[in-house]
Amino acid sequence: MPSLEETTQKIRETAKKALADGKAEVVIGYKKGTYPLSTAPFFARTPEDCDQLIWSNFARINLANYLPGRPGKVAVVAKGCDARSIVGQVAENQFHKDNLYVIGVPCTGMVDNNLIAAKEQRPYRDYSETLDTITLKGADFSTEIKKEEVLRRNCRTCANRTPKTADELVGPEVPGAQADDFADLKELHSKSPEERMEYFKDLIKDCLRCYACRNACPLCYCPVCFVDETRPQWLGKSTDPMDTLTFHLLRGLHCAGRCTSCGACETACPVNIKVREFNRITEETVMDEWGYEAGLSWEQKPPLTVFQPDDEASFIK
Amino acid sequence: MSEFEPKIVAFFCNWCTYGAADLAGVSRLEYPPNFRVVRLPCTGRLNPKFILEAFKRGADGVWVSGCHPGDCHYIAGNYYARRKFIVMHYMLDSIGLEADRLRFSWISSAEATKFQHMATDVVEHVRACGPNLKFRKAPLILGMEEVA
Amino acid sequence: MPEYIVEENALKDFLQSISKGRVLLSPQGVGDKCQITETTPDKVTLNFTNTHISPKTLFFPQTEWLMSFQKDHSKPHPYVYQDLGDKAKSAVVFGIRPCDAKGLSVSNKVFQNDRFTDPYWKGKYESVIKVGLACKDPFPQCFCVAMGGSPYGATGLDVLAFPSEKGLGLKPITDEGAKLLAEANLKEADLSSELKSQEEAAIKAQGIPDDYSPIDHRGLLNLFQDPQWQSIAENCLNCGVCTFICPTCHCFDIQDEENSEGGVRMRNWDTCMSWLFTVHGTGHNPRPSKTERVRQRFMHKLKYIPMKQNGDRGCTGCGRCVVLCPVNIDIRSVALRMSTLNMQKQA
Amino acid sequence: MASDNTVGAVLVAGGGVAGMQASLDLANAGYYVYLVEKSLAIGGRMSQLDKTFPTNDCSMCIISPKLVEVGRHINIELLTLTDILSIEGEEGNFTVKARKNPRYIDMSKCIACGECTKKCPKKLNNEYNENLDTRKAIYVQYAQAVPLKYGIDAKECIYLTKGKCGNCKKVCPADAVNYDDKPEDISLKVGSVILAPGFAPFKPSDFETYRYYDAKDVITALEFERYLGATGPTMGHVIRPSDHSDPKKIAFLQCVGSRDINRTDHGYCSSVCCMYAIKEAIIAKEHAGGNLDVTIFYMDIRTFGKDFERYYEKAKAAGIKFVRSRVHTVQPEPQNGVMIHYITDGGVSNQEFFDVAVLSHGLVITGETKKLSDELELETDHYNFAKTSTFAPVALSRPGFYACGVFTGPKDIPTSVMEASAAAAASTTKLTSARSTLTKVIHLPAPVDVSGEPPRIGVFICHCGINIASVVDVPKVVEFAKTLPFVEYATNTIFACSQDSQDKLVSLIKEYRLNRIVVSACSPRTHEPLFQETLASAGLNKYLYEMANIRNHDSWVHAGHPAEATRKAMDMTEMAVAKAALLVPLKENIIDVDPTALVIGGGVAGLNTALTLSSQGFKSVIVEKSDKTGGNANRIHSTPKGESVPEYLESLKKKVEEDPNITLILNSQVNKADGYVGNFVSTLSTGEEIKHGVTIIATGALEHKPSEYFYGKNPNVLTQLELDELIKANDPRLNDAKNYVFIQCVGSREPDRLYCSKVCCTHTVHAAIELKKRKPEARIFVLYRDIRTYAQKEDLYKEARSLGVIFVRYDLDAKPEVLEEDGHLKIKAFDPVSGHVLVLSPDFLVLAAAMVSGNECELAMQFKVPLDQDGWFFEAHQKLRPVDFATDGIFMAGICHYPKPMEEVIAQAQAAAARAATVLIQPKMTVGGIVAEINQNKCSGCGVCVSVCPYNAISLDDKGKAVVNEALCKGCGNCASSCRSDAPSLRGFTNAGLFAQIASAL
Repeated sequence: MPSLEETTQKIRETAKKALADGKAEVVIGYKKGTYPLSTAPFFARTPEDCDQLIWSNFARINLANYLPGRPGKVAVVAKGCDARSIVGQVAENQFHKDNLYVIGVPCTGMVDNNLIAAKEQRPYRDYSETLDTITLKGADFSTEIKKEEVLRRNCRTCANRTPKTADELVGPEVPGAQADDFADLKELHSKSPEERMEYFKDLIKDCLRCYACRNACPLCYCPVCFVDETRPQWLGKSTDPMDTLTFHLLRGLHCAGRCTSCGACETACPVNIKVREFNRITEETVMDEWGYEAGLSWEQKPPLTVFQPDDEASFIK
Repeated sequence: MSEFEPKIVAFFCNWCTYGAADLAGVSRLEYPPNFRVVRLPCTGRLNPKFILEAFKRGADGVWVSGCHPGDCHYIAGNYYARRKFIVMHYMLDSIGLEADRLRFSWISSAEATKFQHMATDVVEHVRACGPNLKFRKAPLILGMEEVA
Repeated sequence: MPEYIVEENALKDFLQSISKGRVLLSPQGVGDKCQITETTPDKVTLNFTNTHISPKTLFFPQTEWLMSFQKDHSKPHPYVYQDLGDKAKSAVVFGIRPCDAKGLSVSNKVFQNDRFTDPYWKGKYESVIKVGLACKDPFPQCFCVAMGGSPYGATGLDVLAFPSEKGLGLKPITDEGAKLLAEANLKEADLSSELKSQEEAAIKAQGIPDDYSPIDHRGLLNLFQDPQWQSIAENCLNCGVCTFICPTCHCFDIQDEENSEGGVRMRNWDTCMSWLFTVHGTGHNPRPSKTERVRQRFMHKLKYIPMKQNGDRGCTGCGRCVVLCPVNIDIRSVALRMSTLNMQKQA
Repeated sequence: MASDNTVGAVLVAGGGVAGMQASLDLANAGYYVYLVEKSLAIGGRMSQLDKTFPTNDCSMCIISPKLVEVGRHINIELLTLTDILSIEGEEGNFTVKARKNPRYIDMSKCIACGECTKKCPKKLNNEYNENLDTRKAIYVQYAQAVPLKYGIDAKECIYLTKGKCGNCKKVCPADAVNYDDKPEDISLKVGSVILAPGFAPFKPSDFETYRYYDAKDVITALEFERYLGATGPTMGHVIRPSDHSDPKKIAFLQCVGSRDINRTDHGYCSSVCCMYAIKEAIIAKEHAGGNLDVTIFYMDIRTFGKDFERYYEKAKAAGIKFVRSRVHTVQPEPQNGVMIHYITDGGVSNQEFFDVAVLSHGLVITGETKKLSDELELETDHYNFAKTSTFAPVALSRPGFYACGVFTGPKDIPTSVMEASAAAAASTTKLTSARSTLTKVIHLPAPVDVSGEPPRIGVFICHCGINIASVVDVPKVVEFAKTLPFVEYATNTIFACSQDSQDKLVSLIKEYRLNRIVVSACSPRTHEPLFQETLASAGLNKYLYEMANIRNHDSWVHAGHPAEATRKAMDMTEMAVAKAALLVPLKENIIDVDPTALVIGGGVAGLNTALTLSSQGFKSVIVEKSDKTGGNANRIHSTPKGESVPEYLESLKKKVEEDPNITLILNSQVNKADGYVGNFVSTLSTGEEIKHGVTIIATGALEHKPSEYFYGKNPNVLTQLELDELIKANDPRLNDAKNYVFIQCVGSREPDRLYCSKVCCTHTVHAAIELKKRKPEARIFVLYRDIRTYAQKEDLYKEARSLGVIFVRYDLDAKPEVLEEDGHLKIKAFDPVSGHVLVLSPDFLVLAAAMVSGNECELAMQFKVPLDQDGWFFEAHQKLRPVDFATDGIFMAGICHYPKPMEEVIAQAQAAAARAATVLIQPKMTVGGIVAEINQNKCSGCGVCVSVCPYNAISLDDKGKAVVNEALCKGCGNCASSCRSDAPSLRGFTNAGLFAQIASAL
């Protein structure tokens, strides 16, 4: 498995080559963040720029976000999930495949900073990372944390870590993790409706209705989001729990058959709501009903844009 | 009425279930008066938001009914609708809406008795669920004296 | 005014005393759940970083109902909006951080000034006595010093509390604060030198602060027309997290909601990061792209507010946006870029 | 042109599905139609069906819109209760004498409330339910009947027979009963006549073997259909008639009154019984929830139509048993049920108990129809079916007379519909000069511009006599309506639909400057068009109208709860008002139509389509891939009826070549297609660009090249068409040949090609007869799975057997084995009757190779039309729109749709021409109304609307934003509900309007 530095190096080389070969006018990748345990999206336009590109355990944000509507030829650094989002965007005409060069990074998962915060409360000013560990350095301490223990939820169940649809892979393929078995959802489903609703209402009780989840989502590119509609107003804008729930429900429905579990929504949420819970419900549905997983091939058709005459729906009387 | 009378919003497609309801009328088949029907050209017109809006506004139940698969006046509208219903059904079921509050059915324009039975059945099931207190918006507080 | 000392075992009594006849508010919960809530003296802790989102919720809740009407013709004034009134309760907040207190004082000048007063804010802001807690050990995100504040700053506070060697030091800031402490039957102590050395150490712990003063000097138009906004905006998702968690962001949106019985008029937090924030009824949008919106946020914090509020910045360095921005747009870097640009233009 | 005495009107006799389709196609093509129906209402046999095969569509659901369309068509004059007395004259100018029998109900007054029926004391057998329940002497034929007007059965009415009772007149709230109604003789001038008298189901009463005459549990299939029907005597519950218990075992007995010359003289196959038996079996099993055994006793299963074979396989998979045996005795059991005695394939005698025996009775031409044929001097065959030729399949023996449906032979609904359209085309080829001379046009006042005005809503609450008012407190609803926002005026009315109420509505609209109208009355499904017309006559846009159905959905079903019903009526009115306030006038736009057709494919179908269009005065361009026209027909020797195909083809090609309206482009194909109905632009491989208003796809099919049975390896193994070529060329090889073996279903009815090629059985039988006639001593074996010589083609099968052709059945799991020994063919086949393996050494082995699609994926993509899983072009509706694509303006003809014999190909070609003519006749087309529109500011260009539109009405423009083609949109709203950002909006059913309804419902 190549180290972070080796991957960084490979990304830089690939990016420079993509610029030089005219495959792209800009390479969208990650650079080191200004704050510990972070990266920032970076738009490299010159070979010198490319030297700022890095690979990190904190490359959480989904760079596909920057594609819809972007003019010109673009290369983009993509993890497995990001590459799947890109497939979705291409299928939905948000970006033309001819103008795209996907630099795929086989990924071993990204770190959830909240899990780190739970392990180390003392203030730290510096840190270092390897592919498998994160080391926090405070005034009088140094704590090493295994990455495996602080992976984001979605990364723990990512079966598609290698971006197979990429134009180029910067490292060898990596094995996928055990796919999400939705065991917790199934468990929840065995409980009473009251308990289920309690769970979800509690899940979103801190929601600020800031819609960061939506804005961070590579599939939420609508010119006008339903939450911003006024006639009719699909949902109220206050903290009414039902309005908030409606927002999350509808977003979940809108992501049905499209969500690639990239986790961008949860990464962006300022109050750490497990936003993806709603998407997981639809993810389970499209998997169970139609064996569908989003973004795995350029040919597949999103499940809500097609039908089979014998689609099973025994709940319809 | 002392007993709880559920309020139910029904979405019927014009060609089949609305027709079945018409025929139920012609045949004088009685059923409980708890529905208010929103006529749609096709179940394919049913935006999931309509269902949520009805519940949010305080409906105790929602009933969606259209043509049997294959009978769609618009060739395939109900096939697409069925996929939406599947996703919607599992979503709402998962988050804890009582399954009996939301009914989907296929009733052709000839099936007046099926319509009657289904209508009665829907009301009974929703009645058994009791008033919708959880899946609706909190009532607006309209007077100062009521403000905590 | 004298300083006071509360020994560790007397903290509860002190809190009991100051919350007599008032609601006691204090940060509760840890990590991302930490926020200021109603509490009791025994639950108050000094061991927290800062509230996860800013305490502006106290005076400016995310949703606030302002007035209502009813449709019933048998009741008085059907279909006419009636004020729902101010629901302020007398309270004391213990443990607000200096950065936030300062931030709220910035908003306070927005909500009440010589031109108008927002009664909903005023009632709540003025009925809460603010006891701040100084920051002895700054966190990596803290940069109050660079923004002209201090981990021991007193702006917007009635009382500043700080961890003293002998217990909890208390320094009255306002008359109201002094009165509060005087009534609490506390031991007076001269803590001024300890306070001073603590503050110096805490300031030092933040490192050498960036110098953002060039922003203040001149050149609003230079700043406005800076082509760099485009590159800052390139990263931005317009997610608005920064505005929602910010102690000085105070914009809101008025909404009416109605049902079969009547309706209410409410205000909800709004965000200038949103496309909808400025869109006109005609469809025209004076801030049509991310660039204008990102520029608005930083110009507002770092240029417009200082221009209106005698140089006080709209950023107090609490660092929340630095931590929570999903794409690491760091206001410190932006401020530095604004400073640098301005100097170049002057040169 | 109309200087001659040609009449631009057509008489259509028979209001079944065929007659209705013919009427619509005629009326939409510029001819005035007299649709004569002898009963109270149109709808025919199809109205009695519960479901239709092979899609299991609800029959009533699919026929209803057609009934309404016919009933409301301004150029179709519906003459119910009418008998034709005589037809004089000649093609172009006939005089029809007819008698309108009295209905005793003033149709203009009857509101179909049903009060009369409730009070009528006379109970009679209900023919609609096959006499399984009762109706009254005053009745409607069925609930959805068109016209929805009651009628009195004069022979049974107590008042009319005895002068007593008079209940109906007393209770009629509309004063519609008129006991003094008299027969009226009328005279109609028409240019041609289409006869669609339909059939009667065979009455098995004479069969003592089946005991239908006395055993309660022996019923006919149509009776069983009524039991299955939701509007049937048991409301869809399947019963054992003797005791009304749930049956556990049901037997279907096939070929009752068909393929039978012993007792009935009905040697023909009724074509539809196998399929309807399978359908009824499937539906019965569904109704019984699996707790039902069904066995079908058959001779040959004839599932030869599109998707039929799959249906058969589905039935087998669902556990329906198929037993190959003609039941010889049905013995009623002492209490209930019947014992069925039969002999199995292997010769073993068997008996089995069943709760119910269903007789799959055939289709019969009635004596009345035969009499009509005789009176009109039309030739009929020995089964009384009207005679037609293969090459003019809908033309009868007397010029000017045409036919469709079962009149000319047993057939299913889509074939009847196809023929109906064909008859519409054929019957008017001589009337072109008089087209549009008799049709009416509606003239409306200039619309009042109400845009920008605040809503001023008028609300009209109908009493419907006592139908609503006896339950709902109408004045209270009126008072409530007055308090609703934007309501300017609210009133009640006794009959909102009566002419004086309509006139009042017009004056109130003017007096109060009302700009939205809400009527709380009955169903918009029946009455919306009427009120919309009234709005239009007041100068108000007809879409500024909303209806609350407080009768069918309220007073009629909540009679026991008047308070709740009143509350509901108020809510429903409020919902309608809330929606109405948000209605906007909808524009209807006019688009130009290019009056040219593009016909793709120059085979028999394409040539006939072009010729038929030409006879109607339309130009067409035929694009043919190869260097000659004629297609597969070039290889065929003669038709099963014995007509010479080469002679026919020669004259056909000559006509096309000489026709100034037809441009033939050989060696070319369509490379690119743009545009939509009325305005297509296609680019050919020759580079030529063709503008056309309609497209007809007639690309044909191919004969499968077998990969088995030594085909291609041994020169004596031929396909059917190859044999035909030898026959056609009088090849000397045939002179020496004495032994022939035919193997059927080569490549058909196999798992990877699960359809019957339909033509091969007849083809083989026809060829065998030909060979036998040429050389009577020839020994011919036909190895088959089921012989499918449907309809009158059964006679050929019989003839072949009598000529000594030997038919040996084989099963798919024991296919014949073909060996080659020293270049000689040797065939081993197991004969299930004798139980022996036959070894045959033929001179020629002829393979009935499947017909396979030309796999026209590219063409399908160019025109955005679908192919089914077997590669056949997929029609808009398998029953009622067999030549249309879902996309307007594109039609199909011939075997690119599905394998079919030449007479059906030609009928479909004429049908395609008729359907195309309904578009081409209009120099301008009106589009718009309730269609979708896209707010491009909200459109992300994701294309979900494009994917889910069933009509290909949405595309992305050059900016990548969606646009709706109003000419194609049908207003289903799928786009509006699928778009995440709500960019599409369905006019008339906007999100805002529906939200307002939801809000006011609660």
